[in-house]
Amino acid sequence: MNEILVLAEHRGGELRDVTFEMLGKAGALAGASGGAVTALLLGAGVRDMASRLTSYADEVLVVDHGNLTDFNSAVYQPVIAEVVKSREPSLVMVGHTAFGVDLAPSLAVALGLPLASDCIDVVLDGGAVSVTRQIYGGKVDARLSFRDSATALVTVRAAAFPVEDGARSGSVTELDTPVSDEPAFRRFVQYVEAAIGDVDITKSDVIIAVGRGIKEEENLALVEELAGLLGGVVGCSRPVVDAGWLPKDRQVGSSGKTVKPKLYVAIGISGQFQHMSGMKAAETIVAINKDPKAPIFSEADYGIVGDLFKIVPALKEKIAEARA
Amino acid sequence: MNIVVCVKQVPETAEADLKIAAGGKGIVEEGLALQINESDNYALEEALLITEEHDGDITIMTLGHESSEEVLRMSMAKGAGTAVRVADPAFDGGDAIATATALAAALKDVEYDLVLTGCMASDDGATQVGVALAELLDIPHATYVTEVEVGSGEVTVGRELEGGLIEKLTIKLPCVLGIQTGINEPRYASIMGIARASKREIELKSAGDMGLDASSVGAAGSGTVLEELTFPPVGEGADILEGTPSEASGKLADILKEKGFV
Amino acid sequence: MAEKSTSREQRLGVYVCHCGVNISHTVDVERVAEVAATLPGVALAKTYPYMCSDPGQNLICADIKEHDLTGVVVAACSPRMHEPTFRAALVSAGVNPYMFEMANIREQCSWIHDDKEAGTEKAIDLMRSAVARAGYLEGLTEREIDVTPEALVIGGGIAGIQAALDIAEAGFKVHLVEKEPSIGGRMAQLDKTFPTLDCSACILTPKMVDVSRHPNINLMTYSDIEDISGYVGSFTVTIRKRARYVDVDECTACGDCVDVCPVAVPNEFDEGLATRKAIYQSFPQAVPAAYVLNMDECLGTNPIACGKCLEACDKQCIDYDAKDEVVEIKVGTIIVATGMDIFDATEIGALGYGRYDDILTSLEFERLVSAGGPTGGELVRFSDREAPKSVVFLQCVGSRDATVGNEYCSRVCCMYTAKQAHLVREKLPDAEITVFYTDIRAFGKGFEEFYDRVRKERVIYRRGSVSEIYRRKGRLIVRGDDTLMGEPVEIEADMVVLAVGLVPRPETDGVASFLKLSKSSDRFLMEAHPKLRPVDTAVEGVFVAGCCQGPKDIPDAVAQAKAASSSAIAPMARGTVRMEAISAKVDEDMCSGCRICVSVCPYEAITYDEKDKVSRVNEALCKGCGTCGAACPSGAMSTIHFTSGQMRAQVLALIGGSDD
Amino acid sequence: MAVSLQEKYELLGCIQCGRCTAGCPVSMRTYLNVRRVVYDGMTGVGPTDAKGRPEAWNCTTCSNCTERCPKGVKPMELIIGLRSAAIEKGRIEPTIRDALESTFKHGNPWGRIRDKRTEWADELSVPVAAEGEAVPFLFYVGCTPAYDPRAQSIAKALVALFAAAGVEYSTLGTDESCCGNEIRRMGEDGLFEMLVEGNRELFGGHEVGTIVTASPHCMNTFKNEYGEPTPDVVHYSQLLASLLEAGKLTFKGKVEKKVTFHDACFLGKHNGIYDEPREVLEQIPGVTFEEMDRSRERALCCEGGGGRMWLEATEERGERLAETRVKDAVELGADYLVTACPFCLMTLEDAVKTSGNEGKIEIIDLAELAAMAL
Repeated sequence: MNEILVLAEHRGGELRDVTFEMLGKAGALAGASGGAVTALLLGAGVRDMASRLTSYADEVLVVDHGNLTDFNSAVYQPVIAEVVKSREPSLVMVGHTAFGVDLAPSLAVALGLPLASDCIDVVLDGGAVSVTRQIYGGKVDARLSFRDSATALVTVRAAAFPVEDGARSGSVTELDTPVSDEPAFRRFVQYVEAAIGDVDITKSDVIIAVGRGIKEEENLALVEELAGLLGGVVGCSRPVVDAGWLPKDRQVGSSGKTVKPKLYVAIGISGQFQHMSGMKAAETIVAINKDPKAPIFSEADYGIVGDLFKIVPALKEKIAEARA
Repeated sequence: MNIVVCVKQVPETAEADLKIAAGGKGIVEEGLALQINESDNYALEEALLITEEHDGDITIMTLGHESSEEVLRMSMAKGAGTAVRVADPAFDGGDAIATATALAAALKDVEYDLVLTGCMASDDGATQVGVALAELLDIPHATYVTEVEVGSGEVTVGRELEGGLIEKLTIKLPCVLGIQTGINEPRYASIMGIARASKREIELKSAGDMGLDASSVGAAGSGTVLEELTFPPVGEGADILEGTPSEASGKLADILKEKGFV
Repeated sequence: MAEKSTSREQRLGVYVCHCGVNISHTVDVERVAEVAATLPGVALAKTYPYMCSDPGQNLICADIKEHDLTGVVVAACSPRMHEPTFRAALVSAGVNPYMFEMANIREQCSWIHDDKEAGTEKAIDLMRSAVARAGYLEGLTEREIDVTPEALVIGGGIAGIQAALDIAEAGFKVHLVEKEPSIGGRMAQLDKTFPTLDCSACILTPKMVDVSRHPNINLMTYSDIEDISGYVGSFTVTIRKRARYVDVDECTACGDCVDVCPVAVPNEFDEGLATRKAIYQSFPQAVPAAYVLNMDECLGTNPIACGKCLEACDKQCIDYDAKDEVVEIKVGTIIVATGMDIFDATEIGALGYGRYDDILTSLEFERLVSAGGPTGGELVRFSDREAPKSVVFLQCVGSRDATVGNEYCSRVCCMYTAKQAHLVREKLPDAEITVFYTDIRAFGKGFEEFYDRVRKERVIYRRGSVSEIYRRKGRLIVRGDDTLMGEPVEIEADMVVLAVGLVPRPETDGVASFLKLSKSSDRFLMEAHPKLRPVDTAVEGVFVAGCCQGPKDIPDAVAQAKAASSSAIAPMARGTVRMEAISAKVDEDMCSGCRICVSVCPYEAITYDEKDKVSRVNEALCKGCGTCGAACPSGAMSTIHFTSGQMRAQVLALIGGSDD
Repeated sequence: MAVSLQEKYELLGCIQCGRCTAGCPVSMRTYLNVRRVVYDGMTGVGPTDAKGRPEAWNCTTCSNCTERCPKGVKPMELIIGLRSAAIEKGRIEPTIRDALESTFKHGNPWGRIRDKRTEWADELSVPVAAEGEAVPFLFYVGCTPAYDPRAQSIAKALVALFAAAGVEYSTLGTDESCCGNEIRRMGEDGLFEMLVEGNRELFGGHEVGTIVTASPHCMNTFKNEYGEPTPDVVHYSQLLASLLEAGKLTFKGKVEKKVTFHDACFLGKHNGIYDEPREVLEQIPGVTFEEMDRSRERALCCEGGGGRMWLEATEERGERLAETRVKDAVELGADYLVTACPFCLMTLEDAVKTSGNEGKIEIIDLAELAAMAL
């Protein structure tokens, strides 16, 4: 194992958590195998960011160019490909994010690299990389190895690894890899913030979140009553928004809000990782689900296995009693 | 505007008690209902909406076994004009890029302005095929797409980023878009419609038909190798409150009170 | 099968009618005639615009004489329409009327087809088969029967009363049979009559009295028809005069017996809104003006458990031992005037009738507003004896309604509802009055004018039907649809009146089965022809009058009664009737005595002669229906004028077969 | 060429009397005007599918309109036809779509997998017929009593009652599939036919003699829409009444409650079963039974039929009928409002909450009540 290359991801001038999570993991892997951790940072005017990365990597490669201001896989991908080609790292780590999934498969095809996506664990055994990823909505873990390739490409699930303080002191290397103009075939227009409604769930200490298990829009009333009792607000997982029962700004998860309330009650939510990545930082997590094998229970502090339509009304009663 | 929609038939596993098959490399699919992959269904609907507004034909394409023709018939019932099943034992066991390779070959002799896929398959969760396909076809792409607006020679799309942010892009046609769920409201295919569609022809394309070497697709052509399946450890974190709904709720209410939430 | 005459011996004239364009627009009549001319036995074939017209008939007469025709075939309309016409023409030309055959190329061909080519082919086929049969026709002689100069009128409502009076006035004896203790029928129950608002009793009572006094009328009330047999001119009728236990001739209707009778039962005359005693008079104007004791309700006479009425009767005209009396009479003609019932509104459960006191049928309402009714004409609710503030009328209850099997319009409800709404207004000047209707049928003389008048009396007509009545907070909620507004409505009502339709009386069934009368699909008695023989029945000598034939108002019932009486008088006045020569005939040599014919004959015209072991046909009773001929296993029974040979020739011609 | 609505549903007999609208339970609380729908179909001016006429989805298929039409027009069938046309175009509410897709995939409209169909019986010993085994007497549980946590207690109560009466029965376990009653009423004719075919084959394979259903909806379609020959079908209330009459079922317990009964449309209006549930009620010791004003053929619909369990009314304008019903029962002073239909049970129970009558009255199924008295 010579080098682990981690693609640093940033948006709006901020490095994203997944970058440090990957660098942390890369550091652990490198420590065990004696390899080096390299961060690759593409952007415009990103020197400050680069210096933030030095404590996590042995070397920070920077391609600083005006055309790299905003993420655009069409511009990023050839630059990254060039770097990977020239350095031939053993492992390339890209965040399994909206950026990463738009980029990694394209990179894999362009370079003929094997790709394992959405990995929750990466293992180095001798020179061989193997990964664990989840399938069937998190119900099953799959372990994958890579067929003889000098470089293995993986995308890493956000929040799969902890962020730890960096203990390295890497150098910053500016690369002069050529950067193309933004191509006419794919042009960035703008970022649009989803409209914030009357409730900002990120500000609430108590969130009662519902998922597919609520079955019908009219059943939301049940949850709203519970939220009212606990002085909280109602959030939800993606299917509830897809069904149009709650606005997008109530969605908790990777494509919605990340929340850190004191109490998070997940009702009828099985706990897909996309959802859990948005709420796992809550202080106390309660899960109510009829499937005892639902992944949400692995993240929850307290769980009740059973039918929400029986439990929630009972809970409302008990809370009222406890209050009285 | 001619559109190709690539779809996948997947087992419905949300509620099922899954079992890992002997050999540890697959799940027991017997007894599981098969259906169109959720985001693919949205992709199909998006194609239907676009052709309803801008004319054009829809070709529905899948790589899968004979059972997946049900998905093709359902798609034809909804309005797809042509159906193609990329079918060959050689494709078995392929990873996402191997699958994209086969689909790209199948698309070679199809005229299209737009290729839509779901952004992710609910079974393997790879999130790769659409983007890889675009690269193989050498056309632009975008994935996690939640908005599509058709312009002249290009589309303006919204990509869903983390934290509720939308990235707006314009992309030249032809291109591949990976469609995210919730972009529209998929319609229903009636059983009568499916029955009528079942009389229509489904074009089969084998590796040989498309001039693909068997070693470049399927398990043989995959860069990743599935070693084994296991069940993730569950419930380690949660303290499960037992009893009747009333009893369990009582315990929870006490805990919440103790913690000052009540 | 051997037949005496063959087609070769006949010289037939074939006449094809254009019927204006009724036939000729779909049938090439000239071609039909051309083909006819080529058929064996046909001496000549012609067409004519209107065969039934005088010139048409004259043409036939002239040809018969000139060409010495033996028989005539007319291809035109239905024989039901014009067979008598053409038969008469044959008679006038000196040919036996039974040497006539008709092909129906109008109803069975031109009216039901569009394609002229095919229509012509079919007309030719029909004509050809008629000609084939005509070749085998034989001249027949009709019979004459004496008529008993007495008539029977069944039913003592307004129609029966009128018919009986008319016949009696014409000088014939009439037996008027009524099952109730009094004549008067439904009309006696009504308060006012539309559109003139005459007092119903005021105009009916004089006629009732006339009946009781007329020397030619034998009135039998409280009586049932037990059997009728025979035929026109000679019917035998068995009548059971139920015991009244009160001597009609002696009773003066003083009322002493009623005062002491301890039994109270619902008064049917008042539609159960009031009670009467077990000994009672139906209503004050009853005819005969005598009491009747209902023994089923009486506390008991054997041994005497009560006996108070007998004690109270000064004239001692109560006889607990009275017995039913069965009489048998002979009459020449019969008028059926058995009347109607009202629709049972409990059949439409959703309307809540029978569940809520303040929902009335229209007939109950008549009794309620009648001065002789249970409240003396005061219009109050039964639930609280208060005058209703809001009265809602529902039209078409049980009429025009397939869900209860009554698809017909009852014809009187629109107008009686208008009248009743008027009566409410008269009695309760401030009440809200609403009428839910679907269509208003105000077609009679003075009807539309009356409807106009009632509307202007602040009666709100809302177009739309009511589906349900229920109670909310003590008030009736009438749930309807205002179809003009396009909005469902709920109206609060204190009283609801259901305009119930008219239905056939079950008692009519007995009479109908004795007389073999048919019913139309509405279950009322069927007339012989809906337009041209509206009071005749298919049974000769039997006529219908009033609502037993279909719903009608008083003027129509009276008019029909007068028509029926004049029809019934005619044969009596003539003294004899001619009978069709068509009847069944037994070949006694072939008859095996199996008696199947006896059992299948719907007219009881066949009897089995035990001595000779053969069946015999009573030609007066036989209608020539042919059932026996079809059923006879030994071929002994045939129908004159519809012989097997004739029918076979006709069928073979139609299917293009030969007799081999 | 498509057949016009006028021809297909024989609308020309309509005399626009409005009895359909007048009898329609939802005509005053939604914008569904049945007469108007018929008129538009008759004159050919209106929308030809429920997409253009969303109020067609408000129909509860109680059948009042059809039962009461004096001219034999079948407005309910017309409305179902409008839904069918919308379904053929695929343009239906997602909740209906999901119910239909679930029925196609899993044999139930509740989105639950087939494997869990017998979950309700997990802790009971309920006989399940082996493949090909003859089933002279089948307890057809139905999707809602099988899957819905509230309605499951109907199935459980029935099992207890059968045991008490010594009824020998069997179930079809996870092989049981949706009866299709609601599917037909949602307008999915093809799926309905598929279910009929499948169920007939299933019943045939088990030589089913008699079926007792927990839901009147299942009974209705088996009895009236499956064609000949089908097994004899009874609703459990009929079975219980006959068991009581034969002395096979006796109540040892007592239920000292005042109760009233809500007639389910598919039991009453559709099938004329009014007496049997009352006979059962009246034989339960301690029960005081009183009728509501609107009972039997005038009973108010709960709005749970015709696919409405999977759909909210569009453009509501009045009180929910189930709430009216609950209020009526509360006014009567009943402790229990008894019904014999899982949909009624659920809609009425919901209405107890929404009308603020919690604690004042309980909704209970006849089977549950009877089981309480065992």
